[in-house]
Amino acid sequence: MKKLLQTLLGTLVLGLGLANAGFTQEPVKIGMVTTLSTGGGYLGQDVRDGFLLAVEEEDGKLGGVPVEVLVEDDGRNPVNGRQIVKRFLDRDRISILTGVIFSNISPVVAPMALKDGIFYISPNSAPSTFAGKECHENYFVVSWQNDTLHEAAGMGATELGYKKALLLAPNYQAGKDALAGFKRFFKGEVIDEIYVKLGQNDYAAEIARIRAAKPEMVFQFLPGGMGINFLKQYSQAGLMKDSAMVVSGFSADIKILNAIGDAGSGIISTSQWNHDLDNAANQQFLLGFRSKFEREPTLYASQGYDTAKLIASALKATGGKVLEDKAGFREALKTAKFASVRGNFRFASNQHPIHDLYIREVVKKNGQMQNRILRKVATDHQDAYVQECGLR
Amino acid sequence: MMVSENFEARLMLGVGILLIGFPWFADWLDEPYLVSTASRIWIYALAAMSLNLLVGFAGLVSFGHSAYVGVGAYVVGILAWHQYEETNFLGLPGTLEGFISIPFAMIVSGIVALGIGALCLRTRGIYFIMITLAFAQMLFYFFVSLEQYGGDDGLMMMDGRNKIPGLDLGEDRQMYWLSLVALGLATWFLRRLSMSRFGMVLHALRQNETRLKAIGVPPYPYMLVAFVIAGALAGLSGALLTNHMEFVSPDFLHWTRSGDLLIMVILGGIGTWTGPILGAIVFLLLEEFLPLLFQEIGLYLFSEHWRLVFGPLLIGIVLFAKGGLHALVFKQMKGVDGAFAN
Amino acid sequence: MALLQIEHLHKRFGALAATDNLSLQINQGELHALIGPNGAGKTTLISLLSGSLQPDSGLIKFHGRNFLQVPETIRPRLGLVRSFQITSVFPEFSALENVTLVLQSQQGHSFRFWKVARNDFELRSKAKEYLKQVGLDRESEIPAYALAHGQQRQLELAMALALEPKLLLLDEPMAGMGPEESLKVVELLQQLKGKITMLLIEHDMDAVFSVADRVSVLVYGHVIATGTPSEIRENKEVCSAYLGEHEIPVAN
Amino acid sequence: MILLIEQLLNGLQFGVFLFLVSAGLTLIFGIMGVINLAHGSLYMVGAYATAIGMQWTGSFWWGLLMALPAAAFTGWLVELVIIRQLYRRDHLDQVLATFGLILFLNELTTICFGRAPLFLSLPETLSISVEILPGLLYPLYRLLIIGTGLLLAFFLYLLISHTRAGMLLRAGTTHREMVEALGVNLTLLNTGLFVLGALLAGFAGALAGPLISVEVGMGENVLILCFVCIVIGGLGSIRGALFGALLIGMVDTLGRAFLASGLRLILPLDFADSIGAALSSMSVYLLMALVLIFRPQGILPVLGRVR
Repeated sequence: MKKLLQTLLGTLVLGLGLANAGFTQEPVKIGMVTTLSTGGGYLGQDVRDGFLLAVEEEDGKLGGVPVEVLVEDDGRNPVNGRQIVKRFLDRDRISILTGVIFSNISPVVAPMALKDGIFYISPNSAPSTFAGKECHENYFVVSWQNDTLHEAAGMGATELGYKKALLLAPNYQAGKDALAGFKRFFKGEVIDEIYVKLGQNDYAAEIARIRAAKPEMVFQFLPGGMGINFLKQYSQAGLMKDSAMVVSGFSADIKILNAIGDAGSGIISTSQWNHDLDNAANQQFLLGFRSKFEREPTLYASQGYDTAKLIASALKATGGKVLEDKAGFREALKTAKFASVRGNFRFASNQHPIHDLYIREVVKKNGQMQNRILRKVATDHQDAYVQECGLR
Repeated sequence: MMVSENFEARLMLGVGILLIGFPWFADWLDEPYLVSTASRIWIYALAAMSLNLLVGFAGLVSFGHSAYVGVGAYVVGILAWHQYEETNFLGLPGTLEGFISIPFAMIVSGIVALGIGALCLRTRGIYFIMITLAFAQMLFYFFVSLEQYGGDDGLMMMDGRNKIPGLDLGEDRQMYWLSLVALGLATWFLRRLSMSRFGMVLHALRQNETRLKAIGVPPYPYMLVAFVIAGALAGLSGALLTNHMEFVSPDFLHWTRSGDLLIMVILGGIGTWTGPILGAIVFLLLEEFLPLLFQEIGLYLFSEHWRLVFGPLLIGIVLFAKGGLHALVFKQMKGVDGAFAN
Repeated sequence: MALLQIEHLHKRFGALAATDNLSLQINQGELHALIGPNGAGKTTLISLLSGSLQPDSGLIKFHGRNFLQVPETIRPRLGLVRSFQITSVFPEFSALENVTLVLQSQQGHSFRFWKVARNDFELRSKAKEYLKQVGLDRESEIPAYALAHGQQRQLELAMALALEPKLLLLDEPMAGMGPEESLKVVELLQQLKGKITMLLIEHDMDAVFSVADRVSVLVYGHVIATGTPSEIRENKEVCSAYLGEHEIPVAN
Repeated sequence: MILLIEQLLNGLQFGVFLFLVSAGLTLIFGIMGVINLAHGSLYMVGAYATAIGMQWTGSFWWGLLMALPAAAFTGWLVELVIIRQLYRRDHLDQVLATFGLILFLNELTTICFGRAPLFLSLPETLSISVEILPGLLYPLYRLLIIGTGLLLAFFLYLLISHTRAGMLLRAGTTHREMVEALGVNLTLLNTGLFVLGALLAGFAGALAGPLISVEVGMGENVLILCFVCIVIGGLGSIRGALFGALLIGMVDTLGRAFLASGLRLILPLDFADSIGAALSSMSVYLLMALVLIFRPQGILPVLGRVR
């Protein structure tokens, strides 16, 4: 019931904020097509809330320029996503498209935005094609390239001295990319790879295989509910103490930790951001987010916030001109003069981030499970596809 | 019965001709994106129409019809991908030529429907519902595991839509006209089909299969041919859908998509001509505009959770609106006859 | 000469022997009536003959040919046609369409996708003749579901006739009819007699004994007696087993 | 060898679990002739009630106990408001109306409990593994599921073959009109049956809570599999549902466990992994199609069924 009221109030506040924004200057329209329903809905929710937090900090402005943020739910369905973006472009005439969570939506909507000549700034999904061959001058990614956190897991596993790894992923593209990313930087031996059905719930059979294979560590990329199920069952089977669990940050966000409880203890994960990163921007973000939403932000919320801050910096530089001064706005985005909550941040030539990566460990603190940074595993990391991109 | 059906056909033809002008109307409204929405509606209406051949005419409730839409969609997608990558598929080069890949999509969907139908049609009733679902699920997982063609993420048409001489499909209006014409032709074809000897057998099949056997007509081959025709038309709609989206993914084959198609048919009026089209229009408009509507009138809770309204609406239609929208629209016009426009 | 020969036919449903060592012979041209109490297995026999049920053992010969392996949908084309006890027409079709469909099936396959079926005037006029024969010509455009019960039975007959049967299996053609309608059917049967061989199942004893050439009595799945109506009327066994205390009707 | 036994146990556990959800589904179809797509939602209700109960009381057992009235009440309400209208409708209407019901219940759950999955942990005493054979450690909780499931299957058998209600149920499956003619209050019987099915599904949801994530949409995942089970077993038959569930449990588990490694013997590694994973995800549907083609009425159909 409290949730219900919150939702109601939240949307009302948003509505008022938007109404206030329109006085002085024609606001810059930002279209946010994101995933709010289905099991992956909390990802989109956090991206949206992180983004709107930044807008609210400036009372409906970004970089001193009034903005109007249109948020719509794609339901993780590319067909719906396409319709929404079509409407954003034709009717609402947005200047910037952002918000996409999943990699089955971005290849559909990003080309639409680019063809239309507006800017596409991703707060999450970043498939390899757009980092390499298909990179585009108006296409920016604030989060990471899809492989990045898996690569970091490979580095982390190597640094922690693991020699024998077993890998697990769903039998689909992102799963295979994840394992490829891990293997790119892992120096030990991969003793087995298990592919499971997308959306699988019960992992008894796989866990038995892992028990029999006796790996030193397991790397898995099971998105959303799949990962929660797997972790619970893995820990119940008593395997956590025999084979360490190394995952990319997606599989150990705060929501997932809350859902698996004590079973999560000791999981090693990678991320470009964590709440205990000590910088002013992060402090401000955490304070604002916790007080406004009364919950812990996930890395997705941090990415939404960073996306808004990047846009703010560029708007400030061009004085609110986006489509009127595309070259100027593009240059301003490229220089990325904003204080990222992750600290060190700049764009590579393919307009994907160059940033530092960390490994974290799950610990229990004040009765709450949380990630604690163990160490930095990469400084100024950039993705593997940048060479294929023609932009300089 | 004859008079009123003819009236309905003339009405459809008239409205169809008027709809050619819709893009200009959308311009006048200054809402050009509506053209794209409308194309999508015609494409889904075509799929619903093909499903109606099975459900409404032959009395075969297929719960896996999105499989054939998906197969047709993938044929166009895969051919375009090979063209882009300049590779071969089973020794054949890829292509972006619409007049090759769209008919090819129909043929492949038809062949798949032939294989699946040959097996499914050995069962009836609830078993038929379930076995068609089973085959659709198999195809869904097949495409999910099809790594070369993007697996779960799907496949983009990197070079844009198909090329058809004299048409520029990259332009949304021309895509719209192609979809509308395809729907019109399919409707015309199905109407002729329904009035032919073959159609008589299908209608008879739905009404009384036992009797049909007793007059010496074996139902199986007729059902199979109907299944193949429905599959091929679904393939056409899939081919258009890929073109419209410039993208194809296993999501096109998900079992809930089959459910959506069934809803369109029922919502519009099962076994009628305008039914599937009305159903597609209302279903897709609700899906797209219900959230916006609630936002406009200030019911923010429902704008995010519009399914809370949509679900009961669906139940209400099933429970209380027998004959669907078709009955609602045409009953007044036709008087008593309308109740029996089969 | 025997048109249909049934030898030692058996059919069980679980513990119930619906057809129990049944043997019967129907001669070319005769109207053979089959009577018996409820549950004697009359409709089962029709289903076995028409092929919608398969017997456990026994033999069915039609025109001297073994008929057991002939599929249900082929039998009508070879001349063995049934009508149904419970009215079984195509309810949404008009009376004319019902008969036209039958005629269409007579002309071979129906894989014709383009020509509008109802514009086939030759077929339609032929269909009208059959409707006229059973006295339904004025109702030809009415959908079958809207016909009165008796009219639906008449339509049923017209459909059976349109198949040009050599042997017509009539499963209670007068069931649920008023006396006037029944009389029409009896007249029709009289007309058809000699042209078409018929196996008639009927409860209306007046009708049976007035039109039948021979009568067989079925009890508990097997035939206990066969003979002319007068022979049957005098058969002691039949009287005790079936007719009981009922008065045996007198032929007019 | 140990691995094989462990995988067989896994298959058994999965099968028993599927049976709990399928039992209600098959009974409801058998006697009422209703295809209830929303059956999975009752399973979801059970899981959510357990999670909420646990948050309130801190005890898994109280949570488990809360699942039963919650699922039974939801079942009763759903039967009263919707299912009752569907008895005499054709399957198509039933599929669509209950499809609409799923949309509604899922969205309602989202509003009440949010989109993030809920946390549900096992009590310490259950979260251990026991050595059932030398060298074979098996999670106690999964053993418990097997035990409870088989016990419930046995009770259902007793209920159906040895009580008056069961007799009416059996008679109702085959001769609905006759039972009605005997003056039996079929409405009451139907409601009772529906609530029983809801109880079983809710209980299965409660049991599943600690193993899998409690989230919106969890019902649909299990629903389709349960349909496969009951169709394979023969619709309307409890025996069939048990058989089908165990078969699907085994095929699915063993396919995942051994198919890929088996294929590696004859195919190149990468290829074997892909094909293996694809085949094992298709395996249950393949099985269902095969069964329907060769035995359209299922493997253990209800005998003497007329419908």
